[in-house]
Amino acid sequence: MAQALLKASCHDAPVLENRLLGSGPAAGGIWKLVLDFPGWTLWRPGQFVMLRPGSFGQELIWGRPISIGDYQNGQLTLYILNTGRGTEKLAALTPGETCTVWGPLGNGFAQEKSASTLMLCGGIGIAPFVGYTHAHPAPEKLTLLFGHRLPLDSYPWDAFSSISARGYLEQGPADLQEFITAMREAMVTTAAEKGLVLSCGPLPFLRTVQRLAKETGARTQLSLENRMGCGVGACLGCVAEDDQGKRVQTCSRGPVFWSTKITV
Amino acid sequence: MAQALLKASCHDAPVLENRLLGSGPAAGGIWKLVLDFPGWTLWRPGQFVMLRPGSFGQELIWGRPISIGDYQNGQLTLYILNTGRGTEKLAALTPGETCTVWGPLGNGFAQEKSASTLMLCGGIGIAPFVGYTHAHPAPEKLTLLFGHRLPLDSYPWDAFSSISARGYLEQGPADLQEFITAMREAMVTTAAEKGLVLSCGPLPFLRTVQRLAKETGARTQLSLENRMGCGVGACLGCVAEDDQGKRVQTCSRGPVFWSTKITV
Amino acid sequence: MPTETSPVSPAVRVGNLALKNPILTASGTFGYGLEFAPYGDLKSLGGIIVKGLSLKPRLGNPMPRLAETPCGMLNAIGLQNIGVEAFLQDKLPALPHQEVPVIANLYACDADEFAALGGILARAEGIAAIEVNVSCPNVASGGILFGQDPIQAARVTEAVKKQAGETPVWVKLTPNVSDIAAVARAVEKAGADALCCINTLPGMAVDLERRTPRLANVIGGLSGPAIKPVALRCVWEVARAVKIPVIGVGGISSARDVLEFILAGATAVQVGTANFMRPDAAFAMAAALPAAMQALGISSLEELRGQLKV
Amino acid sequence: MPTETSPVSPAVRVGNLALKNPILTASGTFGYGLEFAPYGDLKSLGGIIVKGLSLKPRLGNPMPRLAETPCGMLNAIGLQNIGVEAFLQDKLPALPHQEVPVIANLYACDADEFAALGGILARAEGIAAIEVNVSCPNVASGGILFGQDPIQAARVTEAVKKQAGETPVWVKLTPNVSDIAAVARAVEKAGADALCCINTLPGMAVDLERRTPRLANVIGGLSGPAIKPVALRCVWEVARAVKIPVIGVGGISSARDVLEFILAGATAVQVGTANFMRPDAAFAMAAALPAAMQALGISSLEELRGQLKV
Ligand SMILES: Cc1cc2nc3c(=O)[nH]c(=O)nc-3n(C[C@H](O)[C@H](O)[C@H](O)COP(=O)(O)OP(=O)(O)OC[C@H]3O[C@@H](n4cnc5c(N)ncnc54)[C@H](O)[C@@H]3O)c2cc1C
Ligand SMILES: Cc1cc2nc3c(=O)[nH]c(=O)nc-3n(C[C@H](O)[C@H](O)[C@H](O)COP(=O)(O)OP(=O)(O)OC[C@H]3O[C@@H](n4cnc5c(N)ncnc54)[C@H](O)[C@@H]3O)c2cc1C
Ligand SMILES: Cc1cc2nc3c(=O)[nH]c(=O)nc-3n(C[C@H](O)[C@H](O)[C@H](O)COP(=O)(O)O)c2cc1C
Ligand SMILES: Cc1cc2nc3c(=O)[nH]c(=O)nc-3n(C[C@H](O)[C@H](O)[C@H](O)COP(=O)(O)O)c2cc1C
Ligand code: FES
Ligand code: FES
Repeated sequence: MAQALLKASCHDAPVLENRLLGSGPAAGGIWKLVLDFPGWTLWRPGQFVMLRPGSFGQELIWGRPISIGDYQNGQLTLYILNTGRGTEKLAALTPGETCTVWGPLGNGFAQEKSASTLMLCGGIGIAPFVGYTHAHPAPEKLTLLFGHRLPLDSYPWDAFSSISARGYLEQGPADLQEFITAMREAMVTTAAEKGLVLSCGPLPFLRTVQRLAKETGARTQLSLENRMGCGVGACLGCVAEDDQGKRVQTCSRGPVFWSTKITV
Repeated sequence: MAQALLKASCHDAPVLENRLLGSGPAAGGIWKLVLDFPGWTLWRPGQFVMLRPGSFGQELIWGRPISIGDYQNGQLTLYILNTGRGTEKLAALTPGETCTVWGPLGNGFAQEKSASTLMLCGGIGIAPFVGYTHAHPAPEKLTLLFGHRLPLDSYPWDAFSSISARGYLEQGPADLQEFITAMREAMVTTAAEKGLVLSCGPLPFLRTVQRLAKETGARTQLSLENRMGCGVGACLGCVAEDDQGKRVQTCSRGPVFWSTKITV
Repeated sequence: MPTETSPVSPAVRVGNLALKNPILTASGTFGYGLEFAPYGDLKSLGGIIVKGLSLKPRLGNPMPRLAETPCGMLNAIGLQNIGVEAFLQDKLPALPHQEVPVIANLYACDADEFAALGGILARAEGIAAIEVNVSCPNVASGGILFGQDPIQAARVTEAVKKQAGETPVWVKLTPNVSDIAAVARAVEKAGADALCCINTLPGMAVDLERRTPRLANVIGGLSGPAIKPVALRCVWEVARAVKIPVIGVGGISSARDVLEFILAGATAVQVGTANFMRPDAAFAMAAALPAAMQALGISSLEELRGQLKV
Repeated sequence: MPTETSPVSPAVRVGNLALKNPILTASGTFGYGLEFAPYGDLKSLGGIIVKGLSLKPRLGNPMPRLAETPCGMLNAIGLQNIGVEAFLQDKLPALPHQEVPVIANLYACDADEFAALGGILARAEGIAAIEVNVSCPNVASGGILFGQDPIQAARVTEAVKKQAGETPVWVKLTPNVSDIAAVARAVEKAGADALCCINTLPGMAVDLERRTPRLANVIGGLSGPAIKPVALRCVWEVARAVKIPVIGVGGISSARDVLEFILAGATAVQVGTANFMRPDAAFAMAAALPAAMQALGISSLEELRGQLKV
């Protein structure tokens, strides 16, 4: 599956746009970065790219893995949470500069035209669902549940205006419980409809989804966010353990795995 | 002498202005950088500062030594030739950013109010003479001879409009010869008047001046541009050999030395 | 009608092995080669050194296995690999090994295992050379690495050599020794055809908040531009100590870096961590090398090799 | 009326020597101390370790002596110093040695010279401890460094110890050995009061255009953030091998770095190359340490030292 998609390339892509979403502070905020990156004929939502701006110099070695937010007319849109040294430098990119990009990488989410599809995301895990929603042939089949800490306008929330989407602001343990309950209920329904559950978010979130998948029997995919070195399957730094006890690269064999086939 | 002057300090100084002089390309060009750096009560032309912008990260270790171009009303003016990795990052500083600065460092040029004073400079070695000219109580005593490769408007040439100043554009060996001949003649005159010769420029230039000083007997100072680690006399990386065969720090015991007392 | 061709040639020979340029990919940083096929023409490289192979498949170390450090990185992958048989069956045939030398890196825990691996690989079609990774603990002698003891390193070399037949045997040295030249001389005497300098430097990083090491294995190998000065020094010391070719590795990330190692005495080089900085790094260096040579005014690398004026 | 004071204390003890905080300045990077007086209060430091001293003044190596490398630097100063007598007469009295411990670093080429130096310094007023730099070639044994051989390192330690009386003797180890723990144990047995890890890593840089080494001495010592992972690993290995205090040094450039070394087992640290990144670096770290401790939820460094969960 992944093989056929892997027409990856590496370029220094010009920055077309880079702006902070919402009105919060830049540190800890989310940036919308648009790059001029023509040439992909095939890509799949849930795939990602590696980004390495010139400002990394030789000091920061690795590119940073970022989900493809959307790709249209040769323009690559990314949503980046400014959370550390590397993403801070990505947030500082300005139009006219270039950034080294390689991709598309990894496998991407399953798409089943006629299956009701539940998208579950936490925080910046919302990013791949922008393109997923955009590319889906039957958006009426889509539902999105979103746990978030920043105000909704800090995320690409308007991308979901035409589907059934609900946000859960997490301010305390009770909010979290509400979100989990909502996810469980939706998963029960989806399971009953033989639908598809797709999820992306931080590790504790993924663990919860995996547990719910087991409990509800919903067909569920998890997108893992392991730390990456190369992004292309070579360094073996990003491995996760599969159901056979084998160690598989998250970057090239994932980042999306069936919940039953992977240990998170 | 140097001791009394050393009221040095270290600050993150805001950039007030940074612009390329002249109309040449940025790489290999000269930038006028003005920093907000209040607090010096005493400084002497020929002294320098160390500059280390945040963009060095941990990748470029050392500050870069840059002559004090001028210092007025708490504003520090520097002229920087964009010649390598470090000076390229200095050239990229923009107003609003800060740059770590420590200084004033070193000893500075002699000033003798009533002595006719000949300033000899090559390339970016012109920088300290901007402040020297500005601070001199008797500018009519000053003469400047300037060997240069870029057009004059790439240098702070207008700082010398009120004194006797002449530029020698070096395009080939004949031009260089003309410059050297002019320097020799001027040194002969200065020597006869028991005047002072001050020089700043690249190593081959300084070697020539030292030879001419010996031949003409002119009282001559050389400002050395040794590679520096710390700038404060601690690392012993910048030493030159004095006339006693001792190794002295260029940063704290120089950068200005009497031509008869130092090996270049 | 003869066309004007540039007289610059980056070709080199490592012993009997002719390479179209000196740029090899370092073991463990280029997968089994095919991972990088989307980013350049594998055949444009001097050679491909694949991930370290062991007799049986290995799971490697637990996660996390990587940490980023200033101008470098730590890894404790721990030799996860599919095993020599799976490599020969599934991976090697897919590589253009007729057109670009494929070098097998091998890892074992005792001399017999090294010899067995060497034998299997030497008999395989399409393996141009064998690189012996002696940076592994010698279980029999209480954990010190084979490569830290000249006698043990020589013993392993001899054992592999005996099985390798015509296939050249390269030995990859660890910098974590008091006297790398002594190890180099011992390994040369034991019959090695070339020496590769260097493997990673043992290092460590910690997570203050969690109070844990950043690597599950606690200690990992430091690589990248940070170690370039150490690698260059090792190449220089080893090249002066032995007559066999030296292959430089450690922090190389540009065509100029390649030339610096050759100036210090290397015959060829390996590109490791730079492959992570961008996946076309090795290809770009191979492409840039002729122009970099021209800028230095040399038409063959022979003119530069070991020409450092001291 | 008692005022609310922060309970956070960065004070530590290195054996019998009490330090107000763990931040010492590394030898050779802080001159004789006074060079940095314009940039901070010397008395706010844990201690000042001065440039390596020898019996007679030394000119050091020819120029150039410095090269910048990725996240690091090479130096081959070669122990230029004014000699122990001039130091005691001209420099030491000007330092606030009553209020901040001044530690003398010493360098010699044989055990007798080490002993003589140790004796002179131990008898001097105002020297809180002696740091023995064993990273020097042992002329009698053909160039290998004292610090690369456990037996030689122990011999030097004993020789200095015998002359040092009550003055604590610290020994500064080189990372350029196969087994730093073995050297550490030998030196501990020989009576050292503390161990400093690490001195620089031997490295090299070249100038392609000129075809020359960037250092007149060809090889120099690598320091700075690039080597932090190696230093941290050495501290960890040594702290587990000995009972005496370990002082971490190598690439430390922030208060968090200080805490990382303490987590790995160090009792105190030294700030070296960071002093070149800005001259107030050590002062800034000393000032920032209490807040950094508070952020970690500790009120003494004791709570953190060696607490790495593995
Ligand atoms: C397949 C994939 C897709 C991703 N998509 C996006 C995206 O669309 N938008 C986005 O903002 N982020 C995304 N991430 C996460 C992003 O890669 C990390 O936040 C980033 O690498 C952190 O780099 P840094 O230098 O800023 O942080 P560092 O300074 O390196 O570390 C800061 C903090 O982030 C943690 N961290 C570092 N790397 C990762 C990682 N790979 N995953 C999770 N935490 C990490 C560190 O442990 C540390 O706590 C994705 C990660 C993966 C693997
Ligand atoms: C006291 C003093 C005053 C100076 N004043 C000025 C000034 O007013 N304006 C100005 O533009 N420059 C000045 N310089 C020179 C300036 O410091 C160097 O050009 C600068 O450090 C180069 O840094 P880089 O990172 O750009 O170059 P690198 O990438 O480090 O090197 C580029 C090239 O510059 C050479 N170089 C590096 N450092 C020096 C140095 N210290 N002196 C000479 N060549 C060097 C290198 O050998 C190399 O060829 C002064 C130097 C000294 C010692
Ligand atoms: C992720 C990773 C895995 C490695 N695996 C191996 C290996 O299997 N066998 C080996 O001999 N060296 C291995 N190395 C060492 C490299 O081949 C190389 O010697 C080292 O990284 C220094 O070069 P560099 O700085 O260019 O990376 C590995 C290095 C890295 C970074
Ligand atoms: C310029 C310079 C000079 C040094 N001189 C000495 C010295 O005289 N004696 C010594 O024991 N160590 C000396 N060192 C080593 C440092 O004290 C320290 O161990 C090493 O630089 C690693 O720490 P760092 O990375 O913080 O610099 C010197 C280091 C540098 C950079
Ligand atoms: S990031 Fe290198 S194998 Fe996945
Ligand atoms: S630059 Fe450090 S002593 Fe002069």
